[in-house]
Amino acid sequence: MNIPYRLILGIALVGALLAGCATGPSPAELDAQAQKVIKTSFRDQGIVKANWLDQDLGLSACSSDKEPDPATADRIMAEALKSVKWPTGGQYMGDWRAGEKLAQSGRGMTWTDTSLDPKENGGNCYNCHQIDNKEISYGTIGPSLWNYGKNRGVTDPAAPATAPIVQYTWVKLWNAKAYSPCSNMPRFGHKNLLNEQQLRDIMALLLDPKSPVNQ
Amino acid sequence: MQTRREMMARSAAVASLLATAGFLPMAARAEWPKSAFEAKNMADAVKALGGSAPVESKDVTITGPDIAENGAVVPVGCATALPGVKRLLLLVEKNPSVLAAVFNVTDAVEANLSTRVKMGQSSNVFAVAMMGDGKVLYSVKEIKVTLGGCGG
Amino acid sequence: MADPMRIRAQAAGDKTTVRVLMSHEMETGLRKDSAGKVIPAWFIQEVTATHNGKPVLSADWGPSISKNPFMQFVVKGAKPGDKIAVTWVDNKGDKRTDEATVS
Amino acid sequence: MSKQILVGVAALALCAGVSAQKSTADGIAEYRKMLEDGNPAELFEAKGEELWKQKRGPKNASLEACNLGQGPGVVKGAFVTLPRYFADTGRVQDLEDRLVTCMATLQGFDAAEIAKTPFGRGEMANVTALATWVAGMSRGLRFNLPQSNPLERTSYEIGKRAFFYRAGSHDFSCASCHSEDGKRIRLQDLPNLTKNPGDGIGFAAWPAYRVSNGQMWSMQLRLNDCYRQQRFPYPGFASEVTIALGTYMGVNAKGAESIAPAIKR
Repeated sequence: MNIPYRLILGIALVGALLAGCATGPSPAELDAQAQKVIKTSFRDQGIVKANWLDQDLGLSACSSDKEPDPATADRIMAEALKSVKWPTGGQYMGDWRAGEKLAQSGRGMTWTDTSLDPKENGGNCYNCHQIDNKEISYGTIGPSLWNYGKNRGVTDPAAPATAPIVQYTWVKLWNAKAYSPCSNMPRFGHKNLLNEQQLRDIMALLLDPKSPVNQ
Repeated sequence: MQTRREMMARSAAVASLLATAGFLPMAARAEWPKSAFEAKNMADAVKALGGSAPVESKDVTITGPDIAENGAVVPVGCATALPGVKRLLLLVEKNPSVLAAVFNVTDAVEANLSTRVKMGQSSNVFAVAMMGDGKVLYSVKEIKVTLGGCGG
Repeated sequence: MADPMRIRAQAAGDKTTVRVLMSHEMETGLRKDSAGKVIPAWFIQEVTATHNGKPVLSADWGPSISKNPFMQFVVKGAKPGDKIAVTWVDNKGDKRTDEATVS
Repeated sequence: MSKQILVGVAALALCAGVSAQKSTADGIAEYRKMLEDGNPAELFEAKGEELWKQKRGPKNASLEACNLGQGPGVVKGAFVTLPRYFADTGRVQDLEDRLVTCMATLQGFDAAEIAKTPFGRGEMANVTALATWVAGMSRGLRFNLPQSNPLERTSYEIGKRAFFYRAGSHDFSCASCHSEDGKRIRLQDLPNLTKNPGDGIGFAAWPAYRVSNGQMWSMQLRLNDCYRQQRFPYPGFASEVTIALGTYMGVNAKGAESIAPAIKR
């Protein structure tokens, strides 16, 4: 039986070999069929429209169990970084209390919601991250953000020395794909999921030395 | 195991049997104790049921999880090994309706009952035993209710 | 007509553990529907249990009992073949009785 | 977990966090254990069994001649082989889609009308109850979906591609939450559905009674609500994408023991 051997070889090398020993449709044909199935299986419902299925470069390149090639990855990150809007008047920090409320809320943008206004949305943060360690109900898809500012030595978010970490955090919230092409994190600023003030409030939750996150 | 059709046919017969037998607990209680279910704390609920001031006691046990993954269904139980218990109560301190259940027990059942309650938030949960001699004993347990799911 | 209960009555020695599941909304009267209208209270208020026709337990419930309620109790002296019947009555006057045989 | 412990060793504060977390996990495990005895799904199983045997619909017939893939009227063992290819309809069908086919052909119901009915209402609620009972009849059996028909293999491949398809306002795919071991959303463990997540986990646990809203959730409703929270548009009932995802997860679950209908947060 040399079929398993050929299969292993196919996986180890390239898709072309694998296609050579498959009996059904080729991977490319399956890709096309899958696209068609996805397009025909969904419909508009409430605020959510069927065209939400459309993908940009980053999404289509990150829609398999394989990483995009390095050139594509670089392009995704460069485009993401270019998309970032910096806060008006260089004001990065809001109210950590409002930030905590946003972090707790997973609401918004589903077909049972009624408004596309970011004011109606939560940040979903605790779904994936530990933040204030007093909240025991937190997810683990993303890294822990407990002591986020403290661990990075932020004692005064306005001090010039902390500018790089403050700006990095803003970019991460605005468009996380600037640093990781297939990041699981929603692009809160870029996709208008949260407005500038809401992003400031989450910035404060993470970076304000008075925030419970940094105690 | 009988089929449900049989069960349904029987239910009417059972109901009429209970009616003709003069179902004692129902007759004795007259009606649902509305004022007890409207009480805002344990002492008032017990008072509305004709009981004295409750005293904490190790002889009453309250069972339940330390943490509930969802407040909509929280398994709780109340029990006592003391003889002469007439009623067992379950109460959730921070619920709009504090009193959840009153169990009127007889000698034919153990003073050990379980059910499931809703909890709007983390709260103390009380098990109360109202005794034949007029004593009212209770025990308390804190149950934490966590936020679950994506929240969308 | 309300859906049937599920009653399991299992004897071990001279004790029979009875587990009852009831099909009921147990609406508190505090919730609102999507249009903002209060959903009226609708919950089981009284539960009674008999062993071979003899009343052994009664309960008064409030709206804090969970939807599709569960109740467990232990009947002394019940033997396999005995009948355990449970009846509930809700605040709208609907009622339902079901019976199980102790196994 | 081992990674967490390593980090914990490096920072005392985190170490304390890990042990606190462990007691939370224990508490939740205890809570789940307490709920197992007396799963309200039983109420729906009973209703489903009655619906299967009852003469209903325009043709006043029962579903007892329905072929779920194991021959007419054979219910036991059917659940752990679905979705599969059916020659009479010429397509791969999951349990609910197949039940609707039987309700249409045997009882004379309008399949398109049922598919349009919201979950929990009318005949759709009956489909869910039927699916709950049929699933329960395979309790303890192990998943073994057939992949001999080319359309079954295509369904798997399409399901896999749909699983990784990222879109919607939040850029999520099924894989965003379900492609790694040991992850959670809030306190809910997330099964890794790209492989066999184990006995009674993931595909081997649905239909399930949902404690949070007191509803019986079929696999179609489970997928529907996943897509809602994924911020995707609305997947049609038994649409090709939902059946392909069922095939993908079901084939991956090969050998896993079914505990459906389960009880879930």
